[in-house]
Amino acid sequence: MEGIIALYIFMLAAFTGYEVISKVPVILHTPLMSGSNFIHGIVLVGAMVALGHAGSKLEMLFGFIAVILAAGNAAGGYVVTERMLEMFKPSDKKESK
Amino acid sequence: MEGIIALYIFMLAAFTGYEVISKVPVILHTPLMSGSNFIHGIVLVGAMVALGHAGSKLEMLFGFIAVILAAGNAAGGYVVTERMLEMFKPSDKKESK
Amino acid sequence: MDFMIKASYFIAAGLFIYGLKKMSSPASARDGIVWAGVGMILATLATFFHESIHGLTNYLLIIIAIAIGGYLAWTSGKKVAMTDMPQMVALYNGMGGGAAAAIAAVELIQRSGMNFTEQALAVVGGLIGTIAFSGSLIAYAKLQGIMRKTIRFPMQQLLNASAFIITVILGLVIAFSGTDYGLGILFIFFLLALVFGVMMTVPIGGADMPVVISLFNALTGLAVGFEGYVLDNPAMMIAGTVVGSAGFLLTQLMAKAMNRPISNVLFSNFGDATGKAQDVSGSMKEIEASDVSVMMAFAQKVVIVPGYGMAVAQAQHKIWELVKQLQERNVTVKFAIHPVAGRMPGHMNVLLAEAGVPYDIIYDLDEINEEFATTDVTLVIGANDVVNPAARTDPNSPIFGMPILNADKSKNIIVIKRGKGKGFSGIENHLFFADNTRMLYGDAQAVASELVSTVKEV
Amino acid sequence: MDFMIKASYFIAAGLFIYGLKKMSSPASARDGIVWAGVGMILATLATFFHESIHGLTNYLLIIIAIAIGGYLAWTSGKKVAMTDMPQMVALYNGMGGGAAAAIAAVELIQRSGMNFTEQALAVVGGLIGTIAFSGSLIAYAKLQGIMRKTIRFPMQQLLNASAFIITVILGLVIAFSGTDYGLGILFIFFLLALVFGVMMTVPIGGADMPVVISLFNALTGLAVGFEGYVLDNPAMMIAGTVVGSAGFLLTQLMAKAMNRPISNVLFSNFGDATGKAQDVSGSMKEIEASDVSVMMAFAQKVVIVPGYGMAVAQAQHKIWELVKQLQERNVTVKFAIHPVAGRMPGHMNVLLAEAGVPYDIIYDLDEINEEFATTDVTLVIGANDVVNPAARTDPNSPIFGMPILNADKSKNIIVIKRGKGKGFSGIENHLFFADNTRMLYGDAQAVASELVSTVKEV
Amino acid sequence: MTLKVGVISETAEGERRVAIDPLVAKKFEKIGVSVLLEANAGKDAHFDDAMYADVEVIDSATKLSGQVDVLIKVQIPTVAEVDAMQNGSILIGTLLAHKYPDVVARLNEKKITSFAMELVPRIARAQSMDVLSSQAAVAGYKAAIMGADLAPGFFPMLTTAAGTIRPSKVIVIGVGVAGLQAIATAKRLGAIVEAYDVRPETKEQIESLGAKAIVLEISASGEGGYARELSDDERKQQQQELAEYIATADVLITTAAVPGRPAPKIIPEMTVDGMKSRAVIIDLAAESGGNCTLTQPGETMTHSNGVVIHAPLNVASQVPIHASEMYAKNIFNFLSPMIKEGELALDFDDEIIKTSLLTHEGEIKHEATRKQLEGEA
Amino acid sequence: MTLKVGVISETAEGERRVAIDPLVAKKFEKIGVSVLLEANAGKDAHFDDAMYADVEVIDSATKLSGQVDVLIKVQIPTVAEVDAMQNGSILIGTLLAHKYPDVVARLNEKKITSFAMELVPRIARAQSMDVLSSQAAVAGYKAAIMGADLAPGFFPMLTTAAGTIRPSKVIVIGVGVAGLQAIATAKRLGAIVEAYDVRPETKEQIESLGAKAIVLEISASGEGGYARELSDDERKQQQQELAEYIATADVLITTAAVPGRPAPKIIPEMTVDGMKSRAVIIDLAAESGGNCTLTQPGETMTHSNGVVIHAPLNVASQVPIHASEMYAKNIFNFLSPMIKEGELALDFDDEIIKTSLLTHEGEIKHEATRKQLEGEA
Ligand SMILES: NC(=O)c1ccc[n+]([C@@H]2O[C@H](COP(=O)([O-])OP(=O)(O)OC[C@H]3O[C@@H](n4cnc5c(N)ncnc54)[C@H](OP(=O)(O)O)[C@@H]3O)[C@@H](O)[C@H]2O)c1
Ligand SMILES: NC(=O)c1ccc[n+]([C@@H]2O[C@H](COP(=O)([O-])OP(=O)(O)OC[C@H]3O[C@@H](n4cnc5c(N)ncnc54)[C@H](OP(=O)(O)O)[C@@H]3O)[C@@H](O)[C@H]2O)c1
Ligand SMILES: NC(=O)c1ccc[n+]([C@@H]2O[C@H](COP(=O)([O-])OP(=O)(O)OC[C@H]3O[C@@H](n4cnc5c(N)ncnc54)[C@H](O)[C@@H]3O)[C@@H](O)[C@H]2O)c1
Ligand SMILES: NC(=O)c1ccc[n+]([C@@H]2O[C@H](COP(=O)([O-])OP(=O)(O)OC[C@H]3O[C@@H](n4cnc5c(N)ncnc54)[C@H](O)[C@@H]3O)[C@@H](O)[C@H]2O)c1
Repeated sequence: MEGIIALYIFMLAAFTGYEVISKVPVILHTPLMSGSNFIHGIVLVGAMVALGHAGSKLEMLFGFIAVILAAGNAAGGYVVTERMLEMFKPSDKKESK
Repeated sequence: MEGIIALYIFMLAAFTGYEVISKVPVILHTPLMSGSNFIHGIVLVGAMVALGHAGSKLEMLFGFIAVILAAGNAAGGYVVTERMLEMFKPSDKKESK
Repeated sequence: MDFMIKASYFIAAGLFIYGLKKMSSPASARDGIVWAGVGMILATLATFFHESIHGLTNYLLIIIAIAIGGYLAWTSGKKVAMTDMPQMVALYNGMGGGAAAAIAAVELIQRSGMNFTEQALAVVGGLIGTIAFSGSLIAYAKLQGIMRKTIRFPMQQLLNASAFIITVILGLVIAFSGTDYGLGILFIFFLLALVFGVMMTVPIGGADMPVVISLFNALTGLAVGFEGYVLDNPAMMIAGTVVGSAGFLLTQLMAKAMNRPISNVLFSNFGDATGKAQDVSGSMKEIEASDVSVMMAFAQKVVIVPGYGMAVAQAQHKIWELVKQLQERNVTVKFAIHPVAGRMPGHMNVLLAEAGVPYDIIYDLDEINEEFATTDVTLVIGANDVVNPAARTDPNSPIFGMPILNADKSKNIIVIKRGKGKGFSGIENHLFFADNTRMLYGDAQAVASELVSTVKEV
Repeated sequence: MDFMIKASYFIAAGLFIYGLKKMSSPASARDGIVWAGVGMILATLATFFHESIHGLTNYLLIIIAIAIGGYLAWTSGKKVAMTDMPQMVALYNGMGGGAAAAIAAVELIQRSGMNFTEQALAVVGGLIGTIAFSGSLIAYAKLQGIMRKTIRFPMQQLLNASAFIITVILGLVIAFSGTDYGLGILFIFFLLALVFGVMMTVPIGGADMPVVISLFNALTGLAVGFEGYVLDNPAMMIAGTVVGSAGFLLTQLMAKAMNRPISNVLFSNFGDATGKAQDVSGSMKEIEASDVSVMMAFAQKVVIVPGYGMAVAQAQHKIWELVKQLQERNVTVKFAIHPVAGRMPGHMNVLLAEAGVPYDIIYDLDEINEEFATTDVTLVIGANDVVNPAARTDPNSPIFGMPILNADKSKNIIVIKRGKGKGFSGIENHLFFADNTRMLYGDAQAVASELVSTVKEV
Repeated sequence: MTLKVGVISETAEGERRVAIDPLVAKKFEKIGVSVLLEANAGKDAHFDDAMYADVEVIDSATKLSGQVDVLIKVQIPTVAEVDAMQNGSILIGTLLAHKYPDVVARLNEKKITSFAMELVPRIARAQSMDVLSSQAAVAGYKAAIMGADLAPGFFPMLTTAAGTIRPSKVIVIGVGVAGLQAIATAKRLGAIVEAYDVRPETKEQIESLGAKAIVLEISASGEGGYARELSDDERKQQQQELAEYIATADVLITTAAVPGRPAPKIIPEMTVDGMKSRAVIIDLAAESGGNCTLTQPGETMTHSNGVVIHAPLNVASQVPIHASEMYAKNIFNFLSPMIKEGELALDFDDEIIKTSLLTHEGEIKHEATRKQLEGEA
Repeated sequence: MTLKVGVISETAEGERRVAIDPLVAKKFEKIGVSVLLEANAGKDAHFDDAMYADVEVIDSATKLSGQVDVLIKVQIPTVAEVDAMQNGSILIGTLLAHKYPDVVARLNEKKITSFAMELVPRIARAQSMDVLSSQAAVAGYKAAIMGADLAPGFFPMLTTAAGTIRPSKVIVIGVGVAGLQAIATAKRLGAIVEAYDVRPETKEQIESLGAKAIVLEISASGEGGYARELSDDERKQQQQELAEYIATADVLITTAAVPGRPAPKIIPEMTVDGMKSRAVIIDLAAESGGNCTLTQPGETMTHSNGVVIHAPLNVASQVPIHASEMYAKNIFNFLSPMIKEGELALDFDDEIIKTSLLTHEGEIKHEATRKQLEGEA
């Protein structure tokens, strides 16, 4: 990919991340941290590719580690976030609008 | 540019535009419309390129028209927006915290 | 050089987003346009060094064109009256759409080796840009009073739809035929698009024009974004798309503020306010609490007119909280108590005292009636009869002759009530239909809480 | 196929953004994580068809690795106690950072024909990812209680800085040397990065860990984004960058909520809460309004003890507003009035009546003292002597023998006062030092407003 | 010659009000009317003669009455006072014609044009002339104050080192202008307030003051915002249902009235018997006979079980300053529209004038009064 | 044998309180003390004998006094009442010894152990026994109600069709317990309230009730929460500065007192002369001579310029129910710690007992009183 185009994407993505968070209430800080932790679990995709085209044993080793870690990131991130967000279940209590 | 990359850019930009506007108060509707009108004045850049690499007379004619119109868009859009926003001049009023 | 140009475009794109973001908050809006302006200048200057520009003639033409277009727009924009702003926006927006269309035309005429995606987007951008162009000009003409009539005839929508479909088919033909299309078909394509833009706009009434202009603005943005792809210019892509998406959202918000779906504005031919404004009955226009908050927060002077509804809702504490917040922002706030507001002498006094409102910001009718003319926002809370102008104007009204609070004289009037309930005397209130009145529906206490929390956020 | 994969990535990226957006509002947060999860699954499945994956072994390895990592993380995440969540986030985040670093390692070992930008970003991503990895693991160890000591020694910061600089220099060497670098230097580079991550984290105290974890989270995001570029994977680029930028903002917000600049958290070694809590004399522990709001909003029963400070601050209206909000959430709220609260008989009654508090939720000492034991949160507002346990326990105290409100018997006590001011009788109050007491400093009216607005957001 | 408006001292016993206060006097001067004032007419309302700027102060009421075009009074004049007036001049006041037929007869004889303020119709435009409302507001406020003063206990709740005092309960019967004001004032003082009226629309009004409405099964709304009279059976049912509530009251304020009729007897002796010994009844309806059967208008008596029944007359007069100010303002709002460029210009088709006109050019214009007088003759 | 506590009717003129209310009587029974009550002792406070459950009602005060261990009174007994008591028994009441030396002498002769409630020290633990505070709170409330009742105008602001009524201004001088309560009550009624006290810490207290503090240049805080007396010069300066504020008042409530001394004369005739004719002064300090030089304790008089000066005595007695309840509670809180398992167990080292003890075993324990009596002897 052309570097400048990547730059555009980085800029837009950064702006998007900033905007999405900027109005968040304090009680969501921790769940959001956890949620975004899950999202960078997409590194799994990269790890799969890296392991997938690994040639040498060393590469394979690192690739294997990468996938394990990445899978842990994704799976663990999801579970933990889901559990934290359980308390925001729409209950009988009135939602703040 | 690769089409899929363009799609990413379109998506991110669209999301950005949406986010930026989504919490805007009614009194800013018109100024914002005007401001975004100014921003698509960037078409001037394209018009310049189009006229710049125009070959035939017809192309030149359309290119010339394009630049005039685009320049009008940019210049007019700026002036009008600036004037509308004058009423939001920071006065002696306290800023919200 | 190429890198510098690209960097400039990159920075410009960033500045546009940044500027737009700033423009979306009242406190920073003015900075926003300036930053966006800086981006524009940077991008324009950089483009002079663009590799694909060649030939002195072309350079000269560019400079001349910029000078002409820029000068005319700048001067006209400078001297136009504030009340004529909307049509100027329409005009400049139309120019942008036209420019995008002209770029498409140049590229399509030149057949400059585009791949399919590029060619298709050139066509789509050209179509959209052209519609935005001619449509905006019509909108301009209508608002400017050049074109007074709202043309409507039977089967109009059918005709419009046919025109649109034919144009789209032509576009498809061009897009799919590689470089095999002739100039003729191109000409017809653009012509039809122009005509369609005119046709879809003429039946729409003046009051709906802002919504329509916003829509065209979004369309122009899209067109610019697409042409940006054709020219491989990410700054145009981003700026155009951002404006496009922001513009669509804005259109929706504006339509909502008028309490109508967009489709209704565009197709039903219902919203003909030119006709309507002359119609005495008028309509009640709703408003959101958050917008009222912004209005009040940036006002110099706010007058609050409480009535029986405030008492019924027991909203006095909330209202006083709201007032304290406004005062913190240096807004002058006064309470205007009508002699017979409520259901007993001094009803409002009792409630305001209960809430702790100090006496020195409470004014009675004689003291405050002169002041409405210099009031930015009058907030009417559950009052009805006591602000009913019929008492002054309509000799047949049962309340004729009763002195009323001249809320109608102030610049903006916000009325809080639950619905269409009448007051004690059971008559209609024309104040609610006035141009500068907005209705904020809901129980006074609930609405007041909402105002309290939204003012905090302004 | 290629198109399908790309399309899946595209959709996944969109879903991530959409999910994150939903997660930023309490009402929709739960949907958010689900949508993001859908994106993740889509992207993962699509990747199995990725062209660059070759060889059955590799496929098998991938599946095994996913199974191991996924299973362990999933089960551990499921069964961990709610109170241990923060360290789990640290752990998983460290894994993500490690994965990014490992990817970098693979690519750098493989020397897979990267151009300069790619190679540079691979190095940077590797560096950041490694730091996030080891740092997060230390954070995990600290919170989990595996590593109890906060290691500090003189010149520590200087040492850390040196380590960092050396690592960066090595990285530069690798990035600039094309394919000419040896495995050795790569090894040292990663090792140093690992060490630095540990070194920068060990001196930070447990109380500051959430901020640090958030920072590492942002770093992991960045690393993922950079490796995404290396692998030409826009979904990774976008997801990583979004998380990176959101994470930095979040870090800042969290530090601000603790009333400290980030630099202070990272470098000053100031925030050592472990050491503090063991101090026997007891200390006053501060708390944020927003946390008090959450406590109260999710409580069954809240008792409010107003005192002279509420009168001085004239906070009664705000307090009543707060109570109404809690009531709306089905929290039982009672006011406990001490016979001599304030400065005159019935002082509190007058104020509460003014605010409109109905009599039936106002209780006097005899009626309510039994109830404190079953109270989740007792909110003491500008009261001091009337909740001073010394009256029961310390025969030498001037207030010994005075009946007091047994606020100290309740599960949590929140005390609102401006500072360390004494009450009427001028004596210390041990209640303020109790384990289950938290101090919420500020003028009672200002604090009450803050509570009102933060309760709304819960 | 400018129009002359005159004000003389009120001679009725206990009457402390005056028909025009200094502010309104000035307003009259401003529209070109000269005001004549009997010396010390405003003294009881704390308006010294000196406070009336530009007013001609005249020693004797007789002298004054003989030279004014319009004589303004609070209460109906005596026959002697009427005698002192010019033939054909105008009289404005609260005339309560049915109570004083002889005065009306004399007014008629002297061809005096007399307006009874209590007859002003209750239309929106005339609200500012409505003396019934303005004086009732004063009375309602005062009733609550009297209740607090006579009660042997506190109104508000008070948590003190010497125990917690429970708030008093105040019950208001009859929620017209006076009743609402009494509710508001008692609430302010911290009492628990409940109120009852036969008209169902009062429920919302009671609640709009933060008090609790007592809802019985009986309704009796009549025309024009007034209540209609109840049938005997209905009244009995009302009494019984109410008695249960009233038994819990510490202070009972009754204001129920039906215009032109004796006040409904809502509180029979039995109900009083059921009340607490500490209870106090303020019967504002005393003027028209009282809502309580035990009420002795103008007296304060203690019932056998200790309940004090206070039945004050002319309560507004006990807050003479503001009662006078409001009365004067009512009069001004009534009279000033009839004055065009300093001259009287009566439009006898105007609803307000038509309805409030008692006698004019030797005719009794008010139906009920004419019938009453003719019946007599 | 169980301890017997007796309560007899108050005989002082106008006194409506009773020393024990039914609730406290029950509390006494609960801790094993039997209560004897003179028939109808609580009648004026609306406590019928029947309301006292399990209490022995006795017809004659003399008979009763002769058989109780502890006699409880509100005010000091007469010499005759003391005579009826058993030798060596206990008396509790507000004894104001310096005013009644003969009674004290007789108590001493009969070796009666007497406690003067007004001498209970103002320490935190004794707040619940503080009769000065509890009765002052009642008086402060009542003063504001009296002010509202006597004032010829409205307290609150009222915007009506008949004009806007401006709120009254109430000024409170002396911001102790009674003053604060008066401020709170007047504010509730909607008046604009300003207040003044020599002790500077009252400023914050005044503001904590939402009223405005008047700040002069003079300060006079003394020890133990009481005020010290001012020098002549200081007093003059105070008077002058205050007079300007007072001139704007519609109701003036004065409660300034210096314990054991005549009330400071803060309002000289000159100040009253400067007041509005409609103004009303409620001089709560009348008991100790009044804060106004014109005050005639127990009387209501009208000054030459129309200002009404109301100087009620024993105001708490006008709210007899709650004043009695609070007094009784105070007594209970005072007496019950001395009772261990139904027996009296006096700890004469206890600060409260020591300080409030007037006579004991034939000795006058209160310094000032002894000096006064010995000086006499
Ligand atoms: N002051 C007196 O002495 C007195 C005595 C008798 C009669 N009046 C008469 O009463 C009238 C007073 O005028 P006004 O303007 O105060 O009141 P109004 O004309 O009676 O109007 C009150 C308005 O409040 C709205 N409302 C009611 N409850 C509400 C709630 N909970 N939240 C929000 N809005 C609510 C109603 O509309 P929705 O139903 O749509 O919400 C209604 O239109 C005059 O006509 C006067 O003549 C006065
Ligand atoms: N009720 C009576 O009749 C009466 C009469 C006389 C004396 N007293 C005595 O008064 C005391 C009453 O006890 P209490 O607990 O009500 O009050 P307190 O013991 O006097 O304590 C009041 C507390 O409120 C805080 N405060 C003051 N202004 C504030 C503001 N604007 N915002 C937030 N906090 C504020 C002060 O701490 P900061 O300065 O740190 O903020 C202070 O510690 C008792 O000792 C009682 O004996 C009572
Ligand atoms: N249109 C106007 O502008 C205007 C002006 C003034 C008053 N009003 C309305 O007129 C109403 C009556 O005014 P008013 O105060 O002069 O009334 P009033 O003095 O004639 O009567 C007082 C109240 O007694 C009630 N009552 C009568 N019989 C009763 C019974 N048997 N039991 C219980 N209650 C009984 C009546 O319903 C009335 O509310 C007011 O509520 C007011 O809203 C309207
Ligand atoms: N420690 C306790 O628990 C406790 C108990 C009760 C009262 N107190 C305190 O004692 C104080 C006095 O109580 P009190 O009401 O019995 O006092 P009080 O009746 O003796 O005096 C009333 C007020 O008059 C003021 N005063 C005296 N001379 C004055 C002058 N020349 N000008 C203006 N004001 C003057 C005094 O400052 C006092 O506030 C109260 O403020 C209260 O806070 C404390």
